[in-house]
Amino acid sequence: MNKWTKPAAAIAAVALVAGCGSGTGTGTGGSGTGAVKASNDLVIGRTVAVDGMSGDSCYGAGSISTMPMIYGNLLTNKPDGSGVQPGIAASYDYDATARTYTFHLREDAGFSNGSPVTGADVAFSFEQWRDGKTSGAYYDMIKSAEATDAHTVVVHLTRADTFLPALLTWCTSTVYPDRYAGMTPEQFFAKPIGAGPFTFASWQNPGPSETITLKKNPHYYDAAKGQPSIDTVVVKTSADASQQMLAFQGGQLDLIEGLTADEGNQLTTEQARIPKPSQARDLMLNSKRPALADVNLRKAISAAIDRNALASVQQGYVVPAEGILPINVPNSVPPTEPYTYDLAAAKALMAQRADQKPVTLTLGFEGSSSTVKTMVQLIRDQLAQIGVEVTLKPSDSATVYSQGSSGDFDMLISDPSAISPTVFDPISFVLTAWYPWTGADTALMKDKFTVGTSSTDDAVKDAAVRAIQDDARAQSTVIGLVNMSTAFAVADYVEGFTATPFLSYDAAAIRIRIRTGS
Amino acid sequence: MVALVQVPGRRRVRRGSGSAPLLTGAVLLALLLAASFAAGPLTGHDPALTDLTARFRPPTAEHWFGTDQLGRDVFARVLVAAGTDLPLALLGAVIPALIGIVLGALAGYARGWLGTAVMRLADLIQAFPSYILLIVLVFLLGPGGGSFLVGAAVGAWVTYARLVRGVVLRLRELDYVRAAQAAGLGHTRVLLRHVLPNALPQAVVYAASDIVLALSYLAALSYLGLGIQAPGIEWGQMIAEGQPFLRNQWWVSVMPGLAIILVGVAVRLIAGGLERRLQR
Amino acid sequence: MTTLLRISDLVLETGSAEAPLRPVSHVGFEVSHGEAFGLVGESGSGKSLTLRAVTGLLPEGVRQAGGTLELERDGVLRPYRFAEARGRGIGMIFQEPMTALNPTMRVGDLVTAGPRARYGWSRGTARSRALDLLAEVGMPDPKAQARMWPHQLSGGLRQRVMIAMALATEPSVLLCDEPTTALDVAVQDQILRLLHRIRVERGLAIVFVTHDLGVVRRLCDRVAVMYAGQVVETGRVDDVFTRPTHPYSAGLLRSMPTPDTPRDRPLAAIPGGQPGAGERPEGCRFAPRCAHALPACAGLEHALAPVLGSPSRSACLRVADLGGPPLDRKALIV
Amino acid sequence: MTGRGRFRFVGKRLLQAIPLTLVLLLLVFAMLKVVPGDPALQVAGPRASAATLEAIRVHLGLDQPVWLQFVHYLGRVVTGDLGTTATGSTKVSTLIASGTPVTLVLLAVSTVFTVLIAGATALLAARRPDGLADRLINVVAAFGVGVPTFWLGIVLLAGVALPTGAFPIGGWGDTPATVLRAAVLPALALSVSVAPVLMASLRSGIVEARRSEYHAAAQAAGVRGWTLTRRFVLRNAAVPPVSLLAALTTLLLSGAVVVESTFGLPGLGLSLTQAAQNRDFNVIQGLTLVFSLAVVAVNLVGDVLVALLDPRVEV
Repeated sequence: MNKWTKPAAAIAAVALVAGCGSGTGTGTGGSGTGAVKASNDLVIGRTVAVDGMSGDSCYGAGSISTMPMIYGNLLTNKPDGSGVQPGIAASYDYDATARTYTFHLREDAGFSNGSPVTGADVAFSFEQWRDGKTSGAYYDMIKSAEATDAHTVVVHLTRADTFLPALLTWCTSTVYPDRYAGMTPEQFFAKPIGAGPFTFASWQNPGPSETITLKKNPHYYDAAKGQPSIDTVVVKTSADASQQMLAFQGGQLDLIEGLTADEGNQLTTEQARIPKPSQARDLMLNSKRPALADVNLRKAISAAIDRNALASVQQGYVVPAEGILPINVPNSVPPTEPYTYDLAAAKALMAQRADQKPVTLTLGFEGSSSTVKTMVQLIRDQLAQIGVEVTLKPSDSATVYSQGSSGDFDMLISDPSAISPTVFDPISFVLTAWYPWTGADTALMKDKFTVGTSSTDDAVKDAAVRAIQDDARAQSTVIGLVNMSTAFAVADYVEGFTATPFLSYDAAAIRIRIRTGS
Repeated sequence: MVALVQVPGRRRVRRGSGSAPLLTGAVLLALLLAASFAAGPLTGHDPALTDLTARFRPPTAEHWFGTDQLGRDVFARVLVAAGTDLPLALLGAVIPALIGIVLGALAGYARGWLGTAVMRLADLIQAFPSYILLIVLVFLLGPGGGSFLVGAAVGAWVTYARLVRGVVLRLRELDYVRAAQAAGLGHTRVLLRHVLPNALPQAVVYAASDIVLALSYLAALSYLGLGIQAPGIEWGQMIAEGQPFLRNQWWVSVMPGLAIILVGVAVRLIAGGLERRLQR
Repeated sequence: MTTLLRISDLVLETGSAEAPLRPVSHVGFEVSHGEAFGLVGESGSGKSLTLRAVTGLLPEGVRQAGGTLELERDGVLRPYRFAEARGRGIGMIFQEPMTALNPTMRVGDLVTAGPRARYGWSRGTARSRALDLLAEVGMPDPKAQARMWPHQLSGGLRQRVMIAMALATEPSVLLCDEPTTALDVAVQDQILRLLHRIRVERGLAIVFVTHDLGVVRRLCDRVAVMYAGQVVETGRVDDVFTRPTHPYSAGLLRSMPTPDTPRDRPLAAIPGGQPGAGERPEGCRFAPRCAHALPACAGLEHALAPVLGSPSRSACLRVADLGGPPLDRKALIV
Repeated sequence: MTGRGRFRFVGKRLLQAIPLTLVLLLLVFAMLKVVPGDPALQVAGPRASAATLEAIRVHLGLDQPVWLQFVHYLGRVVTGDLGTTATGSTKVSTLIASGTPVTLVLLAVSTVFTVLIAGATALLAARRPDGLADRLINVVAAFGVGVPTFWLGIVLLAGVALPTGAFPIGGWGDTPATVLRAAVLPALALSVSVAPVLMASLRSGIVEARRSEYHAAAQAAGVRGWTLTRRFVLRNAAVPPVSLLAALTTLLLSGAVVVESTFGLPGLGLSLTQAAQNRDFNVIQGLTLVFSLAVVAVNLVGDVLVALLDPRVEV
């Protein structure tokens, strides 16, 4: 017998023990009704990091769903996307001629530090929104805001505006305590205090693989109704959607935001919650680039894209786009002439270009989603048919944004999604971002936006929207591709979840069936 | 890439010519490479052709490795990808080997500042983990096969240079090399006649492990979107694309992974066989 | 004097099981308490392998295929287990102190590693015992040298460390595998004196494996001469050296170097070379080189047998009729 | 080697590392000059006016001679100022500070796995060189080197983490227990490719030690059992692998970059990958510096360790 056997066996045994680890997942996973979870914690997975804790910098899907959880809004979206409903504000009055809004706050709304939400807090918040460096432009109609009493705020506008109620549901309309509760903005946003259903607890590894932990806010305005029901929300961001899918199937995630067809098709129909498609996906063409300055090329690209094919790989989640704006949103109307796939026309347009040099373009997109990856491959193949060579350039969402804002792109895929129940919401994105980024002429859109948002008449609004759609088709710097549903994966033991079409959802209403007894 | 001094498969030089493993490995690689050029006719499918009506077909007699999310034939794509991966991995090992042999010989013969400079440069290069060096170079030069080759060349020559320099330093003291030099044989001749034969078996072993490493780095880069870009077809990139479907449509990313492993084994066989032959 | 160690019929094999080679075949000898026993022969005769077999430390690929190894315990000879005998009873000194001392251990630790592993000596006990042992083997400054690494010592000191290490478990027999071959002549002498002193002081038995007949002559009481894996002659040193009873022993003695002949001179007195393990002739293995060989020698393997008129035992068939004159005494002066 | 000799040796090696470190810094600094694009524009953002850009240039010292810029760069590095990420949201130093523990834990756990796997298999293989176990282990090791780490990672996630539920599927933990659990599979994926290299070296070291005279001498002197294995085999067999330490570490670091991306571990490697994907220059620059300095440090430690393990090494 050799001397070596014993130590070798001992080491192997240690390796085995170390390799096995112990413990079990947080959830019971499992499928079918009657599934339960061990703890009253909601673990959310998503691929997009938040854009910071300040509402001013909110633009991405991560922030859109997180900000309302922490801060609360004066108004919120109706779950079906048909309009707004009360939030911290129980009601509001609008006087179009006086250009004033009056908000009546709920008396039971409280910040996570225990102080009640007062008119002074809301008035302070309005000023912060208007003065914000990034999103202040959306609030430029606000002249002043004043608290007339502890629970009433009057907002004076520079012009008539019917867009404000929808704007107040946005993640940029975060309600802050007056003067940041005595803190500097840096201190405040490092550990924010809000009136939402949950309280900020920690934010680890800010960035593409961050983890945000939120705790129940006992001072939430619906606390009397038993909301929120969940004790802790943990948001885990990871660039890898397929990995999240595995984690969900393994019971380690209870909810996935931003579910696409590729992942959704691996789930049961109960688990995949698909709202109506109301997220537009557009292709931006940078007309400041020499080749793309030629409108013929831009139109040729539009005509060469087979939107039915793009939609077919994500059946049930995606429909072809008719214009650049999302559908299923109040006042959304298609352009006079919807997009058509016409290869011959596209080739003819290519021939009409002033400069007949071969075209090579980069296509930037957010690379964490497999459905986007599939889509861009199809676009590349389709554009190859008219002799446009496309180089794919994936990055993360923050980088896509900075490429867009710095004009560092040829073509960029982006989603001017509706996040509130009015089509003027995506129009405002396009107006302040997409159009300037691509070098498009914003004059008509600006005009029609003002017309549409100062009117209460749906016919006027519809006409303005149609004009905007037609203008977009004519300029072709922003091209509609598809309309998508941003779906959610929801574990069987999660109750009270309603998938809204606008990326955010009412986390306060979510309940978890937990294991009772031992 | 760093060739490590000890690699499994190296140490054991058994009796025998090594022909059988050498042949097996070489035939495997040759077949794979040949098939990559004829992937279309061989499989009956265009590797680039998307067919949205034939998405996610499981492996069948029609589609040996199934089809992917765009209805493309995975077998045809795995074969075509061999035409991308194999030459790049091979060059990613051979180029640095050649550079390293030349620089190592230079450092060995030229005492003084030149030799010192080469060795200091080697120290510097070795301060970077090879894969990180690769990422940085790809970052500076942009993604693609060319950047990969530059990165491989910059990172992996050091091992060969050290090896050859060591042999040169040892041999230059030996009488027969002195005699050869005295007899008017140039440095090149001495290098070819006396140094290379001494350094070759080990260089071959290094190169073999470098090929495997180069392949896995190339695949890793492409997997992360920093290597071969679509429409180029590459195994790592295929694995990345198939990853979302791993649970239900496993073949999309498992097959290219197996191909990488197959190449690793084939290279190991060749290296083992060659080494046995060279050491006889 | 009673027998301490008895080796009988030792067979060592290498190679495949189907066609084994036997570097050592049917070797036997006895060592008594306090006796110095020499095992001489040329390199390749199997003497070192035999010694290794006694401790069970055969090199890889060599296996013991037969034989009995016995050690005295409580007055009775009994077969022993190697692992037991190594720590209690048998000690061994190796030829190359440079390679036989673990380079990664300090001298002090090395000396007592055996008893520490075996008897669980405390660090303190081990340290003081190590100093005693180092002093016993004549290290000039045990305290300082205990803290040194083997590579920092001279060859002679290293061999002293080796001896101290072997003595640490209080053996009753010390196996010495050419303990002075690797050393300078002057140092050789010191080490031999040391071994002699220790033997006397401790009442140790010593088995000396060497090709240096001078050493045997000087130190040993009895000797066995090995040739091609066999013992060809054994007897008291005085007898064998004055009246060898085997032609090989006689040749060996004739070729014995005087102090001024080079050390590794071949055996000029005997033509030819020792056959390897694979090329051994039938019958007497020395016969092809033997001036006195008869046809019968090639056919018969002759076992060690008593010699008429001599206390030695010889494996030569012709021992009776050869007899032979005594050797020239001059050749034996060292 | 005496205590003072060791001290002097470490000091000497430290001194030798200084010029290398300076050259590394110079090289990383030079990256800034090679990359196309205006650093001032990166700081100021795309909408900055020409005057702002000029002011920033002066502020950054870009109007000064290059050598002075390098001195300033050194100053910033020493004070830990490595700039911000491209989107300006995070300091690179913060990113490094938050990623370093993750990468270190991953490396530590993989090292433990690598040593355990390599140690156990090497001992097993060395029992009978060229025996069945040895050959089998050699074949498995060849596979281990050839399996792409990221692919193995995916397979482990889908094939182990999902069915067992014992490990988090991607992501990191926040308590020691959850962190360790999160590190197990990535470390395993990493070890599979690195362990064979260590195993081969360890195995030959063990075989050599077991064939050595000092091993036989120790046995003859009664040393046996674990003492024999530990002090006369493993200790000696550890010398060649420790001299491989630097090479192994660079291999582990390289692997960590891949594995962190596969498993979504928020370490330095994931930051590097994401920075490369997003062309985030400051992050790449800062991380390159961190990684290369780490390798220099490991080299230093490796040399010192070899000297400690093998007293024969020249000081």
